[in-house]
Amino acid sequence: MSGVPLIWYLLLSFGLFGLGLLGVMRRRNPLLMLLAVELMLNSANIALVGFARHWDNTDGQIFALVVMAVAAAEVVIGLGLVVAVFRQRLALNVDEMSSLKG
Amino acid sequence: MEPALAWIVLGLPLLGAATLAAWPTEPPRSMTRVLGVGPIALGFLLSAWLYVQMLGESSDDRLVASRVWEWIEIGDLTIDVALQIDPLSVMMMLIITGVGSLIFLYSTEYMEHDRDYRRFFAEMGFFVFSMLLLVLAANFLFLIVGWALVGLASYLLIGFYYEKPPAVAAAKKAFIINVIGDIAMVIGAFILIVELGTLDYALVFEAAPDGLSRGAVEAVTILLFVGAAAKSAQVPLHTWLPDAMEGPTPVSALIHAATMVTAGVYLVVRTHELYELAPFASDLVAITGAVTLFLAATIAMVQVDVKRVLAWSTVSQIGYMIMAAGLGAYGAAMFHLMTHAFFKALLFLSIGIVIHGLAGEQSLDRMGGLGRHLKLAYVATAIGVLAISGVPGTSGFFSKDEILASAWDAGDLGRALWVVGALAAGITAFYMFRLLLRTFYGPEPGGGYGVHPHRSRWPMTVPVAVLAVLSLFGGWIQVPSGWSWITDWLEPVIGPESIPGQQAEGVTLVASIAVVAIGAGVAWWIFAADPGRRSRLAGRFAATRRLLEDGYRFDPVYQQALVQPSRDLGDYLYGRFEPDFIQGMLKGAVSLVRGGAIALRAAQDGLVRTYAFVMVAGVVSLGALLAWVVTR
Amino acid sequence: MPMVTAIILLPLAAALALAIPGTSRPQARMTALLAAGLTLAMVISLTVRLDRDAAGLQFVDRHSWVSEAGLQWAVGVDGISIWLLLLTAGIFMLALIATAWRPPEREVGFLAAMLAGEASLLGLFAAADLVIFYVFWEAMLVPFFFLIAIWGGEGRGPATIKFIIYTMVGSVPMLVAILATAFVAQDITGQFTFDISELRGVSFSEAESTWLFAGFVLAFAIKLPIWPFHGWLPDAYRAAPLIVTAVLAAVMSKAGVYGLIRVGVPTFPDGAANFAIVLSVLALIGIVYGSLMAWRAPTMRMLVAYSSLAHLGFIVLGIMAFDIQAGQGAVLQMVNHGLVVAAAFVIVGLINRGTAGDHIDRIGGIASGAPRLAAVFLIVALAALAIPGSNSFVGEFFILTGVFRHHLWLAVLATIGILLAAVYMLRLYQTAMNGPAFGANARAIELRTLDYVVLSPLLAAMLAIALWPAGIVGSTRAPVAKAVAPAQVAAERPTDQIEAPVVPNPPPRALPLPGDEPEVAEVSP
Amino acid sequence: MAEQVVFVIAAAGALISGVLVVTLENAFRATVALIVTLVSVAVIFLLLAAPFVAVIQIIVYAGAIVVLFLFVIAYLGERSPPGMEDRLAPYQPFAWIVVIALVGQAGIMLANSDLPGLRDEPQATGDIGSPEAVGRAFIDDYIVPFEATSAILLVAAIAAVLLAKRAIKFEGGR
Repeated sequence: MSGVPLIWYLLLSFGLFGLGLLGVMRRRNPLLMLLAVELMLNSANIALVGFARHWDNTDGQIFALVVMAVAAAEVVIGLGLVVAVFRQRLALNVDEMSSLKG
Repeated sequence: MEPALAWIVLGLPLLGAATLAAWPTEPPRSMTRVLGVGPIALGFLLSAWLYVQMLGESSDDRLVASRVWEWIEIGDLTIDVALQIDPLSVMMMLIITGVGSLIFLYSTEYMEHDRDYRRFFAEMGFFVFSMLLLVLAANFLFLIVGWALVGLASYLLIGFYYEKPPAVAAAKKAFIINVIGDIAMVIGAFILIVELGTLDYALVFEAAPDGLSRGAVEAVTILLFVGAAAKSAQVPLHTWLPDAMEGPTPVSALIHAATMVTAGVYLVVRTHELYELAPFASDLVAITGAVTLFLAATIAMVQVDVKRVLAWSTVSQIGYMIMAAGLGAYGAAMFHLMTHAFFKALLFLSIGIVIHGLAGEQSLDRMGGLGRHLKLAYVATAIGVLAISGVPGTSGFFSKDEILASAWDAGDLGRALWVVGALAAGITAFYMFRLLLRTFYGPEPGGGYGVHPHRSRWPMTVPVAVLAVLSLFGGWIQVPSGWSWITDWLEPVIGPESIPGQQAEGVTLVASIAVVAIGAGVAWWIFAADPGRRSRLAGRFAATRRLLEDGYRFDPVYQQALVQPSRDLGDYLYGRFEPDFIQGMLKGAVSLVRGGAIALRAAQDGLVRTYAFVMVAGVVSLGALLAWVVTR
Repeated sequence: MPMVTAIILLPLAAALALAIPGTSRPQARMTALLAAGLTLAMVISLTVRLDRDAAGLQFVDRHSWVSEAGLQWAVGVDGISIWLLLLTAGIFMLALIATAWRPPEREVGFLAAMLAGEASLLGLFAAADLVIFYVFWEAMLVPFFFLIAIWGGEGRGPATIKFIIYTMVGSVPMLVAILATAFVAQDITGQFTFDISELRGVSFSEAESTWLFAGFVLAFAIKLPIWPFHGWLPDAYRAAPLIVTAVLAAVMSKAGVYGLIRVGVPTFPDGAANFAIVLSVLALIGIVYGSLMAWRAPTMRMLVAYSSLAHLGFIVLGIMAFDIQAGQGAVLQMVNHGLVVAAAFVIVGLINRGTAGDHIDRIGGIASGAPRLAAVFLIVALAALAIPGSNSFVGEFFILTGVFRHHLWLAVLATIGILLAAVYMLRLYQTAMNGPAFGANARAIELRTLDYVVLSPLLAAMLAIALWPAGIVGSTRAPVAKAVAPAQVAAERPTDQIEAPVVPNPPPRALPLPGDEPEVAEVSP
Repeated sequence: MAEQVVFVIAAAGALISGVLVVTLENAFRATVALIVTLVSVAVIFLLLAAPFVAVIQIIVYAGAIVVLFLFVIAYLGERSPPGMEDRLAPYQPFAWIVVIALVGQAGIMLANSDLPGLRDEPQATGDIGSPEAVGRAFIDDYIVPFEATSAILLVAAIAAVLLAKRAIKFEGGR
């Protein structure tokens, strides 16, 4: 039985992360930006779990689980905001949400 | 000898003035009179008593410094509140309180019609206090204090009619020029403190010969003389005195003729120990005096305002005293100071009777033939004119001749100044007789007098009479080749003084009688012999006349060269520099920050995606930087 | 009883008490007057009990707070600061009386802010520790911010902002300098402290001394202000309520000069010596500039404000001369200027009572309708122009004596300021008081009972100083000598002018004591 | 060998569906693509000896979170992105550049890394992924983060309620 070296998992993780990043930067719909963020979180989880196996240790998995919980919280809040914005009859476009403009 | 007497004399006028000033309402006039004249008259009596006491002392015991409390001790300098009681200060006390009492008495009547009766006597009392402080001070600091306070009193009294803008302007001018003098004296005091560490007369005079370098002593004496020139209206700081005639006539008599303006002479005599160490400064003093006496005499020839004629003649006469002091003839200077106090006070008071009688008229053009109406004023003025012109036998004759004789004996410079002085004596006779003739002789002005010139009551006539007697005979206390009581009396202060030689006395006697006769004769020829001649001559010297009437145009030059540029600078600073530079500096800083903020605001476009991009770009850059640093 | 602490905390406590909502106006008035009066009484009792010959701080209250960080509560007074405390307590007392008599709107808050201002100024003048000094330095801004921003006149908003931010710009470098001083001193002496008396004498290198002094001096220069850092002054003085302007000019302007003589010059002698000429020249420019500005200023307030700039220039000149006479004169002049400028602003306020505006040229001839005011005004004007015989003359005379000793031309040029002072004060007095009467209701201006209550203590103090300046000057000799001695050494002055011993810390070369010889004798080869 | 095959398939699935998540214009389809990614990642977790995490990944992520997304999408309706021109469209290449640069940097770092065992066959591991192991780790070592996470979830729940409530109020309800 031949396993897959850690480096491949890490490369996969980087690839997914890059995709997520690109998504955040390209998307104007906040919903889709959140999806891209999920992508990045998953990529981080891959790296965490990968290192957990590498060091024969549960810690990384614990981190991954915490990340998932936080991701759940984040999605709840994010979607709540999206709904709230929608109810204000605003366009779902992050470019419109620029009251912080200096 | 009782030093407390001097303190009482000093304190009395202040007490009187303070009581008058603090009285809650305008006090009854009788009370004002008592509180005004009383302290000065009492002061005169006490001064006389002090004088008598001092006569009983040996000449070594006549120098007393009376200290009351330590005023300040700062660093290693100690200054006391102390009085210097010696023959010089006693002589000044006698002149101030003596002439002062007479003028105060005169004022009770002269100012009768004035609203601010109380204020007049309060301010006059304050003046007498300040003047006494000036002459009694035992150190330079209190000399300067007295010096400035008499200037203040002079300011208040010149501006007595404060509703009149010319009076206000004249007061301001007098004050500012006197401040220039004060500043010079203060700087002189700095040199003394720095070099000698003391301001006490006694200690300074003791230490000066060894402690002061030649340059320092010349500087100190010149600076002190600047103060003296400002106070005594010597060229080029003389321009305030003619304007000062805006004050009431008794003020002109007391402050701007008899006492305050002669303080410069007192100062030079008081500090003669320093001047003797400073030949250059002494020469400067003498030359300044001579220049002043000549210029002022020429200006006085053409003035139309009676009081201005007298003012210029005062400047001129003080020029004589200053010249004498500069030449080292301190006794002669003090002698002339005294006789001048008599006859100039007399002239002002008798002319004051004329002005009072004409309800304030001061122009010679509106006078003439008054001899018929105001006999006493006429006689008194005539005596004053004789005295100031130096007609033999009068007081001015003795004192002025002594100055000229001393000048004759004082080397080449003295001879040159003698010529100037003698010439000016002739001019003096001319303009004083002009004043006399145009006021009391000749036809009355066209239209006659609106108000009938009224006689005066005893408070005005008695002082005039007393002063007339003093002007006539006051000179006999010091007679050439006879006796010299003034110089002898002052000897403890000024040291033994050489008496002018026979030749000097003789030459001066002849010359002065000649120039006085010529001057008086010319005046008679122009103003009395033929009434039309005056106007014919006036046309011929129009340009000269105008120059003289303008007093050689010192005022416009000062205005153009000093006052206006400073004012323009001030306006520029206030109007341009402050808003543009000082506030502009602030505005610049603010707009720098604001501009930076505006520039940076472009980065805050509010687009989340831009922020994300910038963040990632930052991470990339940092990663690159780290990689570069690690691999380097 | 810790008197100095009590003096600082009493007005503060009163201010806090007034801040309780629901305080009624009479209560507030009573509290404020009582607190200020008690404070004044305590300061007077300290003044009486002060040892006039001692150089160091007396009545010191010292309590360690966070000893690891060198923080402590340390206050005390000496022959210099006692007079500033007295001035502060006295001026604030008069200001509160005037406030209580003619109350502004929202009077309770005004009184509270005034008391807080008094507490912070008292604290500043009594501080014996750099941190305490800095805290009060900044705390001072808070009440004055409210006093100008809430009770001010036209243009108060921008004026307040300018005042506060400008002052902060100066004080932030000071905070840095305070911290740097403590750390650098720790490197030298091995002891971490902010105590002013312990930092005095630390042997900073010349570069350190210069930079640290520069950090402090900017704050002082802005607070004073020294030309050209006076940009905030005209606006603040114009916008503040008159009582506040009087307090600003009379008391707060002393904070900067006090900082110079308490902290700047004694602690950083080398730096002070390097900056002496620069600061003196700036002060000189300030004298002439302020005088010219005062001469041409259109309003009475501006005239007095700019004259203040000129007078403060003299004080700076006196301190930076590093001369005992000049220093003593400068301390005396701090008090004099406080008295005179307060009285001048009171008089401006009285005149404003009967005039439409503040313009000098639009009024005249008040003297005929208000002779008593004219008399008092004349006295104040004369004191302001330092006529010989007045209290200000004593101060300026000895300041310039000391300056003359070292920088002849500075002193001679500074006398231009004396001349111009006569010019502008006479302009103010004569245009307002003399000439034909117009533009003013003289009856409304004439002095009333309250005006006497406020003015007569000021005039009495001026007279007392004029007659017996030794009363103040006598106690300043030892502290001033101690304060300027290090700078005198740094400026290489002749030793006969230096009165106080200068003890460098650490000593230049510590000699081994007997018994301290190395235990192992060197083995000779 | 089988493991490698599974890895390649799962990795390819994750990457391809990831690309779809990022590129699909339709939000519904993008979310479905995300499900594929999540399942692929769960497979990866299985390969990494983390069965418990993989299960949670399916249940929480694919089950709860994605369903939440779908609810919201259904609720908001099929809305095409705003018709207005994307202002930042011209700058898209810069986004690509930085992302490529970042991933490139990471790759270079990996290539230069000398972490022991990075490129080797993975070692056999003990029991690190079972529910028991994970539970022990949570209870023994990570009790504080565990509780903190629960607090975060609680806060998030409250926040969601508040957000929703305000939205209801806005519509005129209670």
